[in-house]
Amino acid sequence: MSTPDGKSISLSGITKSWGDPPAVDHVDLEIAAGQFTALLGPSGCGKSTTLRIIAGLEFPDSGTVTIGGEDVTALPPAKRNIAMVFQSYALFPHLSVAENITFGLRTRRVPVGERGERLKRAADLLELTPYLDRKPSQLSGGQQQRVALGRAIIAERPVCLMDEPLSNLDARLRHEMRSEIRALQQKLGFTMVYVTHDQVEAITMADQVALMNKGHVEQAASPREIYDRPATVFAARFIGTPPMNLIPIQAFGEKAGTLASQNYLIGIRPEVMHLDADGPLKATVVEAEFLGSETLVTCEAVNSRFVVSASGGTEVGRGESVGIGFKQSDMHLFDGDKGARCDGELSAVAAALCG
Amino acid sequence: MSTPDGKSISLSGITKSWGDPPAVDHVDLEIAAGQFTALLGPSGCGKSTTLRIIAGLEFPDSGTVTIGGEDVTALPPAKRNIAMVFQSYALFPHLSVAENITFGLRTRRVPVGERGERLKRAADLLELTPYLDRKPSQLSGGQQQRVALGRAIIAERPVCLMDEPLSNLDARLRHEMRSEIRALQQKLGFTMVYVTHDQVEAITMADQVALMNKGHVEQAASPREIYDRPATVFAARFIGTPPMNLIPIQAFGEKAGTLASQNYLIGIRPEVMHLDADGPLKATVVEAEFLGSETLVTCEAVNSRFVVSASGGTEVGRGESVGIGFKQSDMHLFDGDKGARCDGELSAVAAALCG
Amino acid sequence: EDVELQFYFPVAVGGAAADTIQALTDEYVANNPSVKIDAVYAGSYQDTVAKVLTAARGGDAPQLSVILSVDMFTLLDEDLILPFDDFATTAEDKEWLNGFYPSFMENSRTGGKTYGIPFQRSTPVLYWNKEAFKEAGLDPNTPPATWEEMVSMGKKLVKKNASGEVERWGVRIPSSGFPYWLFQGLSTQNDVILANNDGNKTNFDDPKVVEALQYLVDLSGKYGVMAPGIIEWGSTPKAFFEGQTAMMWTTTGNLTNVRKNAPFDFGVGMLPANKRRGAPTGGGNFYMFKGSTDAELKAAFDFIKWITGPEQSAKWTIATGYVAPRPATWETDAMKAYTADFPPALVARDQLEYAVAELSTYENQRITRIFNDALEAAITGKKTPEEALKEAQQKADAILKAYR
Amino acid sequence: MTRRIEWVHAWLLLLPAMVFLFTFTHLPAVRTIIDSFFSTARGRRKSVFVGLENYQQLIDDPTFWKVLANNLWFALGTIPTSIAIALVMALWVNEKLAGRSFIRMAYFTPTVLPLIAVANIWLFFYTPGFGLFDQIATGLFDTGQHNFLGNPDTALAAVMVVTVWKEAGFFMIFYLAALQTIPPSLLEAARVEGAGRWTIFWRVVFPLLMPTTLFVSVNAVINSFRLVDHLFILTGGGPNNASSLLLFYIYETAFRFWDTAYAATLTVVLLVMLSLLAIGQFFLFDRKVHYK
Amino acid sequence: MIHASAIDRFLNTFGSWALALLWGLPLAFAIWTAIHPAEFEANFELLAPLTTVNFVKAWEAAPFARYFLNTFILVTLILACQFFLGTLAAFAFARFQFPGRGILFGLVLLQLLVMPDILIVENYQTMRFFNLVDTIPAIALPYIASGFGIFLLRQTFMTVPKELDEAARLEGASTLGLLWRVYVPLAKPTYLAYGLVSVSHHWNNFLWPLIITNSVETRPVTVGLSVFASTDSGTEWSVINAATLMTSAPLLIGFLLFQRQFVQSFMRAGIK
Ligand SMILES: Nc1ncnc2c1ncn2[C@@H]1O[C@H](COP(=O)(O)OP(=O)(O)OP(=O)(O)O)[C@@H](O)[C@H]1O
Ligand SMILES: Nc1ncnc2c1ncn2[C@@H]1O[C@H](COP(=O)(O)OP(=O)(O)OP(=O)(O)O)[C@@H](O)[C@H]1O
Ligand SMILES: [Mg+2]
Ligand SMILES: [Mg+2]
Repeated sequence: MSTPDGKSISLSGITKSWGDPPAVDHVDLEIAAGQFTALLGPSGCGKSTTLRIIAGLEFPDSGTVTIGGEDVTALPPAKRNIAMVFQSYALFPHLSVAENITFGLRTRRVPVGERGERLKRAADLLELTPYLDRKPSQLSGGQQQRVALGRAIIAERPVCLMDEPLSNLDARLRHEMRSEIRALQQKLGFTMVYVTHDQVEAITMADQVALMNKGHVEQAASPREIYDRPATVFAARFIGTPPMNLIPIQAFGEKAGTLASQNYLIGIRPEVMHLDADGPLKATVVEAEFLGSETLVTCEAVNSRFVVSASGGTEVGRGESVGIGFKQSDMHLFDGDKGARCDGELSAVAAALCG
Repeated sequence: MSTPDGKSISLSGITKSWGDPPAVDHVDLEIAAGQFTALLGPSGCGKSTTLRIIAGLEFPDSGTVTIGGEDVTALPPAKRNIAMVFQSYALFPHLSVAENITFGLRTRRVPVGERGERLKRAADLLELTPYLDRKPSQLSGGQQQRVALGRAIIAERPVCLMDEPLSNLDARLRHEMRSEIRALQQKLGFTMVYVTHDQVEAITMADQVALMNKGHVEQAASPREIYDRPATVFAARFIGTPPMNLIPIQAFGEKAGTLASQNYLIGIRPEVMHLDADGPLKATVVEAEFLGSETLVTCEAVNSRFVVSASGGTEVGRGESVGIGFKQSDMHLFDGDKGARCDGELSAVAAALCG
Repeated sequence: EDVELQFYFPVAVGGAAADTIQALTDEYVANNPSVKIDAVYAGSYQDTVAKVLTAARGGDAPQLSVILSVDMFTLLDEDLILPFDDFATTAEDKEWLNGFYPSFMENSRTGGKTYGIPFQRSTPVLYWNKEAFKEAGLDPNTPPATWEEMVSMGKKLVKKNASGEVERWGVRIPSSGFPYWLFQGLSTQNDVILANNDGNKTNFDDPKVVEALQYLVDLSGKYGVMAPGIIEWGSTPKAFFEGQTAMMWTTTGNLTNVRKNAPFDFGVGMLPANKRRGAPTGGGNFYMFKGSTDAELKAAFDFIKWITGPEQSAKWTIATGYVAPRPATWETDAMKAYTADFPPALVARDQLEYAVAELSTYENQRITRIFNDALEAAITGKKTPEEALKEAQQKADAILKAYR
Repeated sequence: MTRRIEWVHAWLLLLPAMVFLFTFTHLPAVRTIIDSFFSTARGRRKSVFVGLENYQQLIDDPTFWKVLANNLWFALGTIPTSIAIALVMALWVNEKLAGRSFIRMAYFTPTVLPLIAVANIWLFFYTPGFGLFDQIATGLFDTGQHNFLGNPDTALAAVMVVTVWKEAGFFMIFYLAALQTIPPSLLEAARVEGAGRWTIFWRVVFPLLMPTTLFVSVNAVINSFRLVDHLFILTGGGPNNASSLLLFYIYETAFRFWDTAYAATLTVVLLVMLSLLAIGQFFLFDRKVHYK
Repeated sequence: MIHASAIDRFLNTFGSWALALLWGLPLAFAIWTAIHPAEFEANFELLAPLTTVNFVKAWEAAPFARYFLNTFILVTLILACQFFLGTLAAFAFARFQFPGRGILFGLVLLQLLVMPDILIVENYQTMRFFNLVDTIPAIALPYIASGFGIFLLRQTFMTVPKELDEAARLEGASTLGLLWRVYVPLAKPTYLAYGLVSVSHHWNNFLWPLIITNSVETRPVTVGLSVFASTDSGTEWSVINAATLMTSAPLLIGFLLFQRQFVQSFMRAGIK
């Protein structure tokens, strides 16, 4: 499959509201050509709206959208040369699967022969070959979503937008599709903007994750960066399964010393904590949840709860007292009032607690 | 909230087909009263259909359904005293959120006062309080699904059926809802049948997981059992993220010896494998994927690929040769032809390979 | 020089009429190659007027058309039609013009000019069921000759079942749609005319009219020989065939129908007399329209003259049952053979002697509507005959004032 | 989305239809309104401006008031009945009942048969004595003859029966189409919630059919002023105008009395009334019944 | 649709049949009289002799073969134009925002109210002006822009999910492409329903065709039918019903054949 190279996308000062609060609120975002960007965030945070503004399906109240350096803020969707997969599939109920997938090719008068070939490849890839003659209503939810995916993939546009395309697929297929989409995107080189509320998807697939919350972008960075150095309390809480524990400094008891007067939150990921009777943190086991490869132990210390990810075979009883250890370098520090990361004071705090 | 106790459900010999192959094929399933059973399986395997047969929305071609010991095969849904959450939400577009949630209470003439109280509790639980007066079309996808959930929860029936109720929620909310649904179910004691294609959901929530494939039940057992002793190759491949590696015995090279003439598959979970130059398995690194808390290393040995879950910080280069180690007790053995587990020969094979 | 004529005609007695007109037209055209006639079937009488007037207002009137004789004043009022006298220049033409039954001409002349040529004309007659007469002990060959006889014979003819419900009525005088027409039979018999010759004055509240209406009302009320309420015109023949009534008043146009469908022996007679014999005429005349060239009009005149000629008009009468409008027609061999075979056909002709013009005035449809409403109100007992007619006369006066 | 290019597209799309609408509906209608302020042109008397004289005549015309009242009764009697029957029909036909095709066919025939012919058939049904209704009534109860059409007290009702019969099948089609678009999962959800047929109908199906009900009722209102063909055959408006309706009266005035000016005046009244009713109905409810 | 118990089911079946029989009565009567001699118009004897004379008589009364052809051309022409004009206009009203939208839509609705019969004289003049009197297009023209059709299609178009529209736009569909490839197929049930209504209405329309046409080559079947409908000599039910059956047979048969597709098209168009 040949394709034009991806194009860069840039949003600046995008605001859109239907009421109060705005659905999208002064969003600035730079997406490099050929880059895979995931819009990640909780339900209702404005991901779909942002995507639709890029597509031209909504017009922003203010701000500009440029694609490939060209200001497209006022262009209709058809002129923006993008492909899109909708959250609700948006399959044409009167067309067969094959016709749905090749819809765009037909509108652009791609010759029948080429259409057939591209259809075959897309259908094979998506395991849809046996269903090509069916109508969407005769497919299961997952199959429907794959058809929608097919329609976007086959278009080979420089920009592809996807709105939670995998949310109805089962784990195996989702895992496969994740790699396939990613591989396709890299091979064809188009720019991808991908909406998801699944952080695993975002982290595994994206070059850049734009984490959204209440209409604005909390942090836009590479997955590793966002995982290693969450910029805000919200980012820390949102990324990771289970997410990073944010433990008020007071939970460390005496160790906190004078720091206890500050509203500091200590961030430590569950997977870097271990049960260690000598650890700096003393707590009581509240619950242990077996997950197969690991066991999540929920602990409580001075009214704050946190989770420790222990190995699958660990057996701890409810109410047991445990000590928890972690490396000083795995600590993060946040200002509980501002919600922002404060790296400056980190070493001092770390020293006080673990020292 | 008060509730009648849960009722047991039993399916025997249930078959339903719209064409070939049947959507549901001779399914037998026992669900104890008050138990949480997850129907898990890939897209199109017949989960929704099975659930709809329990609900009475489809009638099986053959077989019987009993609820609480009573044969309900021919009863209409209303007489089965069940609650249900639909995959497509099935919200009434002309009713407000509040009216949608209390729909069932009104049909059963629950007094206004009680209705209001129960609504309030359900809405608080589902974070829907600000939206009670909106119409479903004014909600985001996730909000809509929560309304559907509310409608089922408020009903307090002895049996509750849910068809992928969380698939459109973001990770945080999904995680919370998972615990909440589970807690509610345990508190109220109703019997839950829960369709999902997300194995994490199934494993963390369910007392019993019924793993389905192509219309039949592959294995119905507790999550631990299904994780620890997958009964079939399908179950082994389906459960676990990433799933269990199934490595043909030939990949072990000379170690396989005469066993190499048999079509044995050695099952080992990625998380119990570790990079170990002395390990019994020699392989080449194909790819390494950073996932935050872990790094998935894909390796290849004699044309078969498998994944090793290494710790987050591991750095290996593509093409590097590695040895892989694992404990003998973590091995599973399957007959590649029949697809079934063969514990009988396990010790002999294990001895040969690791010995 | 070739001329092309448009000729609209209505059909009120079923499909055969249209074929006959077409056949006659074709015959004429065959004999006069310079004339082309486009004979256009134009629906019912009502539809035909509508079509002519619409076309005329659109500037597209036909050259000739058959339209109800009573619409003459309306057409005059619209200034659409031409007097035939201007074309009847030769002596032969004049003789032709004077060769129609005078009672038919009453509706065709006004102000000393002839605007309509009788063609598709009819008159009501009395049909009776001879078997029913026999059953009631009456002479099957003698119909009632007077109003009194109609009542007394009618009483004998009424048949009731065990529970006292009427199974057969004595007589049936339809009153739906255009009740004035058959009522005009009664009023004429009571020796009164309903409107003057100039079409601008009516006599609705004349005591003799009231008396006639009272008689009609009494037929179902006091005497109980006729079904109460409005009696449908369309289902009257059927009711007669079904033995629901022993006598019926209806048009001669029904002769063929009754002859074919009555499952019993029947008789046809003149309407009964009171102060005198009497019946209205009815049906359609030929009209010629303004806005055509002289050549066209000349050809149209010639065609009308031809088609009302004895041979042609005999064919027409035999095919449809309409009353041939000229004595000469009755003298043709074809007619003689026909009447010899079916003597009842002569009744209508004989009755013409007593016939009068059908009610016709300026704004004719509106005036008859007013009169119909009054009749219906009286028949259904909503008003007394006197009240109803007085009111009708007032309304009619209000409209006709403008034409005096 | 209110951009210039959109306007142009929209207007281009509308242009062909609008040209024909204007040529054959609006311009003639405007001329009709103008005519209502002039006297009728007769061949010998030219049409002259008479101001509101025609309207004065209308107010003084007892027949007008009579037919107007008749028409209101007619509307009241036929609109709810035909809509209710249509809905019931659609619900029945939408279910898998035995002989569904036949039933659907039977309900729909009135829409297909020409009204003049049908009116003649009903004329037979209503005929006293040997008409079908009297035959049945006599056969079953031994009652006497009923002159439904010839009696001023029953004529209008008899005409209404024919109208309902004619209309219901027509409206059924629209309800049927709407019923088919209701997502089955909504009905399933309601069933699971324990709602019976009655509740499902009133709380789910009926509200979801509201847009169709609006559409159908607008049409029913219009038709109640428009369906008069059968009057020509059944009663001719009689006896004594007992069953005459406004449009029938207009028709008579225009095409029997040829009083075009007065007919135009009556038409204007009819149009104003219908506009108020139908367009009002539409704009009032359109917003409320669309949820999407 | 709604699950029914056995009794419920029985009552419904019974009710629907009763109503169907009642509704089918006039047609049944028409068939009865048409195939029996006239004396059985009011006598429903089981063993009454059958006859075809009524049909023969009806058929011979007018050049029906030609009239059928005219009617067929007429309804096809009207329907095609109505679909075309109605679709374009309805689409504009359903999915575009533009100044004058409310007023124009009001004007369209107005056409629902204006009785074309009342405008006959004016329209005749227009036809004469265009020199179209006595042509089939003249019968069709006043009806081809149908307020009813535009209104109906607009309602349907408004129910098309917005995402489908958006998906097609993104795929590069032009305005007309979008209309033709997405909206029209999705509105198929409406087209069918409307088509049926329009065809049966114009098949049976009488007065305007009578007035605007003069020749056999242009007149529709209803004009032939009217020969029997209005008679001085009483209603002949047997012949008029034979003629009615003859003229409406294509419609009745069409509906019988179509109704399966009718229902199927609903199914196909319905989004599950
Ligand atoms: N057309 C609309 N009219 C009014 N409000 C809207 C509309 N579309 C979205 N909203 C509101 O805007 C906010 C953001 O919606 P959006 O669909 O972008 O969320 P999202 O991040 O995609 O959520 P989800 O993960 O649930 O799909 C929500 O509160 C939603 O209710
Ligand atoms: N009404 C129907 N008519 C025809 N086939 C159907 C129907 N419903 C389901 N099927 C078929 O039956 C099979 C099982 O469908 P089902 O909806 O139960 O799958 P599922 O396990 O719920 O899948 P998913 O996770 O994608 O929702 C599928 O192949 C589907 O295409
Ligand atoms: Mg979204
Ligand atoms: Mg499913």
